[in-house]
Amino acid sequence: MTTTTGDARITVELCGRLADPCGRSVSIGIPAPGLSVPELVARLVQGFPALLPALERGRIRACINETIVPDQTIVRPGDLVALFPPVSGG
Amino acid sequence: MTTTTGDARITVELCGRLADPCGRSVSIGIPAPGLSVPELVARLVQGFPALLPALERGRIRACINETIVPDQTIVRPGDLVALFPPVSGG
Amino acid sequence: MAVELAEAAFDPAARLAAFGCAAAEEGAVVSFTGHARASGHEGAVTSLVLEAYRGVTLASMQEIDRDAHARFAVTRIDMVHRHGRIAPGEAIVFVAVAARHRRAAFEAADYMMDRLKTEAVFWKREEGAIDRWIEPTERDMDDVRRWAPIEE
Amino acid sequence: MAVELAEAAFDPAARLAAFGCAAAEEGAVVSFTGHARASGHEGAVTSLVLEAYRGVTLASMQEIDRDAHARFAVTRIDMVHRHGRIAPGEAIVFVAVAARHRRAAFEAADYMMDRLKTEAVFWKREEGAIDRWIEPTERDMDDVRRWAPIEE
Repeated sequence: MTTTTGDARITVELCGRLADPCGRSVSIGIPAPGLSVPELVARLVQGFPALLPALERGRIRACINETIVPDQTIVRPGDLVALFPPVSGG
Repeated sequence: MTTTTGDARITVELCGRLADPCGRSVSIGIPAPGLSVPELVARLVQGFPALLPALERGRIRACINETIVPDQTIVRPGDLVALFPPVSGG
Repeated sequence: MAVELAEAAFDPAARLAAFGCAAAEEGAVVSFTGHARASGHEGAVTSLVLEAYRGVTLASMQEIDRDAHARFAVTRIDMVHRHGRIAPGEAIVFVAVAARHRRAAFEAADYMMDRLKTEAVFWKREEGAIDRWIEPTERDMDDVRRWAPIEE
Repeated sequence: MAVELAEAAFDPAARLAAFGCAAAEEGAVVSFTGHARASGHEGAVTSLVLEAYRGVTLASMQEIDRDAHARFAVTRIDMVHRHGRIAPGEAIVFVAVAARHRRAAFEAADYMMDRLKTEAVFWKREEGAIDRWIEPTERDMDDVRRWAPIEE
């Protein structure tokens, strides 16, 4: 299913509407030193072009190891990674 | 108990703290054509000087026949009259 | 729903349960309960006494209910206010408001409480360490002035 | 009190009953209940699905609770939010706030709901005539902007 390669594979959980095109998680390869959040998103779109419209709409935030992080944060192999579209409770 | 006279007697109900000096109602005489609310209050003070401090403090409103009325309203013999100090529910 | 003047104690939670919500259209329910406190400005309070006046007290509550319906996009209102002697901890007043959207429900409940505090026909006395009559505070008057009259 | 993420349905009135009030100091209790509606923007809704994410959802609720305590003179807060599948009419979220004075209780409940709508980590989908994801509206964003950050 994946079309990208790298030194390590990580699973990216796709929350809310981001799960609509490709399911609740996808696996991609990333370089061992890691990637910034925008770089991860770009690599995800490269591997899963169906995700592009969903990732382009609204502010997408990354959650690494159960903490919402700034975009400049580096995602490393072994991290628990999720992408959050805009949230809404209540 | 009353010190004023008139053509007719009415009972004035005294609500809230107004009942502290003289009880929950007093009876006074008023002229048959009636009196405005300030005139009624003045006559009440004349008959019951102990009411003066309570009537001087805060905005006192009259209620005639179960309706709160403007001060210029005429109180007539036979009316059901009450005086209200400032109200507070809740 | 009811606008009720009650002498007996009532249970706010039972009142909220009875109020419920209409699944078709009511997304928001706000409730406010005012309880008698065991400590007032002047020390311990053993009871709060609320005096009402004939039909005028209930009519003043009904007017506040009507005005809230006119002013806010709410679907239902429940309002109950006690009179007589109230023990510390007991509920004095309860309002519940249902609306399609939460802002209308919050605002209507807030508005009704501001008006009940300053315009509902009750006189309130704390009995305890010191007996004293309670009148609206400056803060209460400021609160109710937030609601400018609506244009007719 | 609790900050709780619940999968099972809960009863807002029972929650309010358990919340109670401390007679010594709590004069005001405000509750808000958000119910799933049977009609959305696009017609009939058969269920609302709320997705949560691991420990992050509960942590986001706890942060809102902490901030409300820091910001308002409130004594206790109860907050419960469901995830999973919710039928029309069922409660999605309930907050209760106790305070000495009513304004703090109203404001804290209002504040928490504005933040829950825009910042709590949930994703919400209406299922029915049309399935659609619900994101915060412009109105929700305006509402939460009313609460300027407090200075540290």
